Amino acid sequence: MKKIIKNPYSHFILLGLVLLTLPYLAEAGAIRNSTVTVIGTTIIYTIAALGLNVLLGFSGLISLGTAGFMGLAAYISAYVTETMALPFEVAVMAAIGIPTLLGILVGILSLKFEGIYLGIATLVVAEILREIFINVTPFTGGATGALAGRPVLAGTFQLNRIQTYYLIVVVMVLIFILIHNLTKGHLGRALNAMRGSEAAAQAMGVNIFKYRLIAFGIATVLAAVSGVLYVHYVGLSYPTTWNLMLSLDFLAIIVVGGFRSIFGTFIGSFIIFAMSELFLKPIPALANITPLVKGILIIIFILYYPNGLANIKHQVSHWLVRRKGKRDAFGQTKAEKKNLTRAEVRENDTV
Amino acid sequence: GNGNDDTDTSAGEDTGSSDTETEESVEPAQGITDNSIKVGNSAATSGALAPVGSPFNAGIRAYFEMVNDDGGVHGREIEFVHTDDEFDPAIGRAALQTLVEDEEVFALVGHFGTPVIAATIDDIKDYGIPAVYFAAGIGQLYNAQAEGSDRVAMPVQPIYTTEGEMMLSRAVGDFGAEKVGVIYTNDDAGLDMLKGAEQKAEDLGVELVSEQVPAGATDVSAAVTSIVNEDVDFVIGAAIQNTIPTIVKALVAQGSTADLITSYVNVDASISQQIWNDIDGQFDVYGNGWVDLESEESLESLAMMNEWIDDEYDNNVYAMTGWIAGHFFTEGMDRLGDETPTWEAYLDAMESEPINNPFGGEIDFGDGQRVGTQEMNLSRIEGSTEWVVVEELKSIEEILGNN
Amino acid sequence: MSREPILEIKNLEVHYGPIRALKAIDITVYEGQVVALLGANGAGKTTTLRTLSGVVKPTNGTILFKGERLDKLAPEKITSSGISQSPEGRQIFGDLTVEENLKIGAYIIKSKKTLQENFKKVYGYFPVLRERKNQVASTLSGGEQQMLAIGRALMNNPKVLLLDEPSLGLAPLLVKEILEIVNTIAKDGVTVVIVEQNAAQTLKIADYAYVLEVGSISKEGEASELMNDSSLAEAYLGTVTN
Amino acid sequence: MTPSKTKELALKIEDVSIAFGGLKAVDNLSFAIERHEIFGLIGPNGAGKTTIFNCITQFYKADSGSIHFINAKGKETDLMDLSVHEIIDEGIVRTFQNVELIRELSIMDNVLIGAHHVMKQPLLGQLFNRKAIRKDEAESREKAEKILAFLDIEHLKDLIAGSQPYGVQKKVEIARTLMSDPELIILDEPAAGLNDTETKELAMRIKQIRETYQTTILLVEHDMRLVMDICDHICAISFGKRIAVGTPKEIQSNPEVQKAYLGEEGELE
Amino acid sequence: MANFIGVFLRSLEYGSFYALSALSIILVYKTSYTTNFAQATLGMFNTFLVATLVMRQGWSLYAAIPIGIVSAVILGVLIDIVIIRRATKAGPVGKQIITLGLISVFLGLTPIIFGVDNLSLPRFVSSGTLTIMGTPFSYNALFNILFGIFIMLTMFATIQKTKIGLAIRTTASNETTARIMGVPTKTVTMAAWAVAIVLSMISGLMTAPYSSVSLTFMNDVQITAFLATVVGGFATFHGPVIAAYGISVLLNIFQVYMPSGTIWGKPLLYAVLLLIMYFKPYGIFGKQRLKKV
Ligand SMILES: Nc1ncnc2c1ncn2[C@@H]1O[C@H](COP(=O)(O)OP(=O)(O)OP(=O)(O)O)[C@@H](O)[C@H]1O
Ligand SMILES: Nc1ncnc2c1ncn2[C@@H]1O[C@H](COP(=O)(O)OP(=O)(O)OP(=O)(O)O)[C@@H](O)[C@H]1O
Ligand SMILES: [Mg+2]
Ligand SMILES: [Mg+2]
Repeated sequence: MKKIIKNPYSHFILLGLVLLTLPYLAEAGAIRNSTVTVIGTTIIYTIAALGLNVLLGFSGLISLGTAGFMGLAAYISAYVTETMALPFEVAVMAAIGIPTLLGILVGILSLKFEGIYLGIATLVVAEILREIFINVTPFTGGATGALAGRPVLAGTFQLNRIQTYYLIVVVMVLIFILIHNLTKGHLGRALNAMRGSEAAAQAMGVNIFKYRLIAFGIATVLAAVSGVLYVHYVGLSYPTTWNLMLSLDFLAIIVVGGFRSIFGTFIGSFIIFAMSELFLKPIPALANITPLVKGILIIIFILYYPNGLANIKHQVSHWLVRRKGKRDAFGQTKAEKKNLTRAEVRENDTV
Repeated sequence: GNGNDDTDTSAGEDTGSSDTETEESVEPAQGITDNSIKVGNSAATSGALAPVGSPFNAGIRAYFEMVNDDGGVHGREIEFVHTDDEFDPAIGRAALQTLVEDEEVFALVGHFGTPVIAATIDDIKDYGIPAVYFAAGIGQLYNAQAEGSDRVAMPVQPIYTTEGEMMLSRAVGDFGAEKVGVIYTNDDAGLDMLKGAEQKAEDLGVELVSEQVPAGATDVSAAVTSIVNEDVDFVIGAAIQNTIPTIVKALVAQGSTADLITSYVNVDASISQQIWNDIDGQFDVYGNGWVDLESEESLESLAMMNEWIDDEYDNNVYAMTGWIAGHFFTEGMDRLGDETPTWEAYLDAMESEPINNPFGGEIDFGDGQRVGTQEMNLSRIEGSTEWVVVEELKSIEEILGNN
Repeated sequence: MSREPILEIKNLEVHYGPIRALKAIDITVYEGQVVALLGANGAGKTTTLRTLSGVVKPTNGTILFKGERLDKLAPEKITSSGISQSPEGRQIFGDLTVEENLKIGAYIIKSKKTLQENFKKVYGYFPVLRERKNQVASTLSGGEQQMLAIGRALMNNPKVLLLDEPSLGLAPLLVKEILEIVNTIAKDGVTVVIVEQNAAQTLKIADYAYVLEVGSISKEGEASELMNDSSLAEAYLGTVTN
Repeated sequence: MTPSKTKELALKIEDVSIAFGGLKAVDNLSFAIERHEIFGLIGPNGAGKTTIFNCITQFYKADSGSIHFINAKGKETDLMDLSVHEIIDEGIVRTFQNVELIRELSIMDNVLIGAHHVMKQPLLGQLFNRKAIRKDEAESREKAEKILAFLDIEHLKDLIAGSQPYGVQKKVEIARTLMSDPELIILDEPAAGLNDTETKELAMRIKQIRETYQTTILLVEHDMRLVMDICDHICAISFGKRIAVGTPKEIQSNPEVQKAYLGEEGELE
Repeated sequence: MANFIGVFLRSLEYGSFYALSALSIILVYKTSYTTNFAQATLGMFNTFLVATLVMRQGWSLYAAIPIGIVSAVILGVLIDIVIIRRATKAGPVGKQIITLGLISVFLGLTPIIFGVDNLSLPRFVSSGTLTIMGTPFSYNALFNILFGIFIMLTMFATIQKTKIGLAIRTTASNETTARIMGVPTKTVTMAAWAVAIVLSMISGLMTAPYSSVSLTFMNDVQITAFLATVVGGFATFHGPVIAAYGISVLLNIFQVYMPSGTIWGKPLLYAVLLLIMYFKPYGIFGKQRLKKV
């Protein structure tokens, strides 16, 4: 039993199961039907943000182009399924493959850039993509955007809204598990080393070039998966969606949620994309000032949880241990020590 | 729309749409009780589009307040629910679901904004819920003969392509232009108007040059330079909201003298105020209109609206469009009389005869026509807050007939 | 040597979060003295200096500088009042040149003339810095960076100079030189508080010394006395035999 | 503890030069290190010691000269053909003058990075967390714990590296080098910031490392007690040039070294 | 030729807007070590204030501008004291997201305070056109170019001639140590925010008469300003300014003289900038930061 509780996979699966129950709760009238849709979109954004978290949180490389890559995948998938009328599976491959190649190309460029220079370089790439989205009308539908239907699996199973939602949850859990595997071991350490000290990383045999490419690769694959799910869930890829503000929202997710934390990414995504819809807008007094409230909350979260909301769990355990924990020679408990050092050491991040 | 065959059975079941499908049903559709009708919309009431979305919604609300004050429609008060969709298709799609499935509104009134409309139009058709008035003019809404579930969408505003055709027809029919320059924004409004203008130019065999500017751009001087260099007789400003003042001001600065026509969306004091001093008689600025502010009827409607709406939105065109949306919806309900208000019955009522626009003109949804406004008038800026109508409502054929 | 206390630390307590780095220590420094702070790794020496320069705020206790409360002042105010620090880990401005680093050390100096004199003085102590005045500081060798850090602290004519391990990474000859410089400065009336690992050499130039042990003062006394304290030598100073 | 009589060479530095702008940081420097010896490099500040380390580990590309490494199997490699991250594959690993740790990670995680090049894990295997990968990880952890215990810092392994005292951080760097099964360890001022007691302990550890891990050690240090105590051979340089090579005794009594570096009295006895 | 002169002069005018915004970004970057994404929004907010006074209260532009400056300064001081100063643990990316939060706050606040309608603003020089080699060019445009350059030169002189420049650089480089050196870093940071917001507002006041005062009217300017800071390099103050003018000229040349220029001119410009950035990754005027281990 204890083993199951400790196993991180079981946490992800548990989260997935909880999310899978939402449509039933909606049917039972316990939550709104639209809550399911909002959470579905939130999960989609979580996936792209998780890619950025691997890139920025682990590798220390910033990207302001996430939205561009996500959009590219959305357009490709819409084009392949709707205009070319090819199977969903083909669309998925094309929509992940092409942006990822482009992402790796940007990774090659990234060797030259650092910090904000890299941020703006990726922004420029995304802006070029956005001009393409608007102006290459035959491919993108131009200013009115590209429409897409819900996924048809294996050419026969047309998913409906709820089934598409299930698909999204399942994809999320799988991605969580895979990213957990990748980042908790060898690769994660190499990326961490690269961020912490490029010199030390190289001296320990980390090929910076290779790992930067891998980081960009992972980030774009996830942005692309997110884009594919988006276009088939929301039904439309609209060119102005894929702008700088969305890329900044992804950054906000991982800052608010917590660098290098998978659950943090989910929490952050919830704060940035679902909080307004589910909690603020339904309150009449706040309905008209949601942007203001959201902005203030973001600032407050960062001021009080500079390492992300994912760290609340440390704080809670800190608090619990403090009440009954043993104190060492310095009059501090083990948990306190851990938290404290975490808080004291400043993030060595870029930009 | 490519997603037409995307059927959403699971969603459809609990919405009450089935009521309308069983023939002899006497049950009213969702959102209707003996003394109330619930309708709603989602619109951008925050962010960059708020200057349009907020007054628009205020207009709808004001109209319903007026109706309710008068005892409602056949004893039923209209309840209007709204949620802010931030002009975001993802939020808009969830918002639609809130309205239809959770709030269980009877109809959508004043669906707002291209991305949201594009992302939800198929859902709306799948639900089978009537949607009266779309605050956008995308081509997807245009349907000369709607059948089946396509009937639910009832556009009132002009479709942008139609307007583009109209603008070019004006240039040729009213101003005798032989070479027309189009400065268009790279959003749906600009591109669709360009498309309309191009089609019409080809029909009429006049020369057309076009230059693009980003929507909301600050520097449009390059596009303007190119148009000025082409020595055109007439300029079409195919841009809405923020971008049109920028374009006009750049034309003035670069010494252009050709007259300009722009979209009905811009025919508002807030726009004339921004450019009147700059134009300074260098050329005339015209605008299409589908409401006629000078008729007795319009002035009465306007006075009525100003009475019911927040002072902040007095005389606001976007508020007027909201008012119109409210009117069109109510008209359909009114026509139902004592009949059980089902969706089917409502659609039939809307189609039964043309509906008058409180600000002039009328729309005919008969025979499945879903083409929006087809007649427009022409006004000119003659003061910082003054648009003066110089030509009455006319169809394209009538304008070109003048020629 | 005058018997006026220039710095009085009373009952000073410092926490890093729940970690108690200093536990109610008392230190008195008289004008013109060289006072050494000794102790093992993590004893709290750096913390003491950081509290003196205002970078760390004490949770309890007071610091008086010439009778005035210092512990509530911002670091830049403390520096302006005449206390200068060469911090642990050098903390040079890596993307600035050597000359700019020194100039910023003299930030509070208003007079152009004094500035020139100080440049001359520092370049006199460390000629290599003059040769490298346009080199970007991060590319200096470790020892050169250390010289820069010390030089920078000397640039604003301090009344009290706080040195945190000034000999770290310096070649033996230079270690001696640094200690001599400290001696010279002290003779000119500057009060010096010095933290050093190399206890034996430091005690040679110090007047008075404190030994810190996990945040408390375990011993204090005249430097000459401490040097001959064998228990101390074994416990903290390594086997220093001369 | 004396170097093996056969005098097998481990590292050959021949005529290496590097300049920064007009400054010749290393000037035609040559020296050679025998396998299994502790070799000290000393010299005044700015003499070029760190620079030559950077040249060996390819952080800098020397302008001229050659740097060859002969591994335990006798294979000779021209290090100048390699890039920085390939150096460790030859068995050469270093520490840094200014500690280079990942400050916000635990000591354990920092040490595990040292195993990067010995863990040849394919990406797909990691993705699916294959059994082999898990075994590999567990072994590395065990190894790291042993090394940390050897350096007396095992009890700190879960603490965050960045807030540890300098001395501990230096030990973590050494622990990290040991994870990679090195043949040659390059230490840049390992005793900086340590007090006399700690320095003595470090001296003992370095000797133990050579025995336990069968490595060659090259170090730069200004603490003469340490250098004279543990080095088999010492090379003294000044202004990038070699001024003397020899045993500690020879170096200590070399007048040129005394003048440039130690000071006339040769302060230790 | 006349045509080209016109294109060139107009580019210079817009260049001034971009350059002022770029300076604003650089000032904050150099003191708070963060990219201020709220630069445009804060400029917009204060421009709204001035426009409201002028359009709604009937003030003269010249009476309203000082109020705008006071408001910008107060805003800068407040943002620094209430937020930035407390965000010591947030790290650069965290601070960036704080500026994202500021965007949200001010986008929400502006309609509440100033109403939802877009406003317009008169020019500094209300009328008069001068003809330079056959191209019409307004006095206002000339004023914008000259005034922009004047402000920038004044700033450069202050930064160069006084210790302020060094104080700014050390604050960014290592705040704690800068304070030990006696640099009042808090004042430096606060002043930088205040001046930065004033600069944004001036950029806004110059831009607005050519477009309208809307929630997003400065977004375009901000993106170009970001490009300018990166192409010019964050290391210097003059680099981004020169880059801002350069980008403006290049963009207009592409748009006017290239076929389909108004459609593909901008993407082409972006591609060219990417290329420049690739070969000068620290900006045209920036030097590669050396790393020594
Ligand atoms: N920023 C910090 N966060 C948390 N704990 C700290 C911090 N700085 C110092 N400490 C702790 O405070 C105690 C005293 O540290 P201090 O740096 O003052 O010691 P020191 O005597 O200067 O040691 P050293 O000889 O290593 O320089 C140590 O336990 C150290 O781990
Ligand atoms: N990247 C660089 N650019 C310019 N000069 C450099 C660079 N790297 C090193 N130098 C210079 O080369 C010389 C040698 O530096 P190095 O770091 O090798 O000295 P070192 O012998 O290690 O000295 P220390 O004992 O002080 O650490 C120094 O004068 C240094 O300033
Ligand atoms: Mg210390
Ligand atoms: Mg060195």
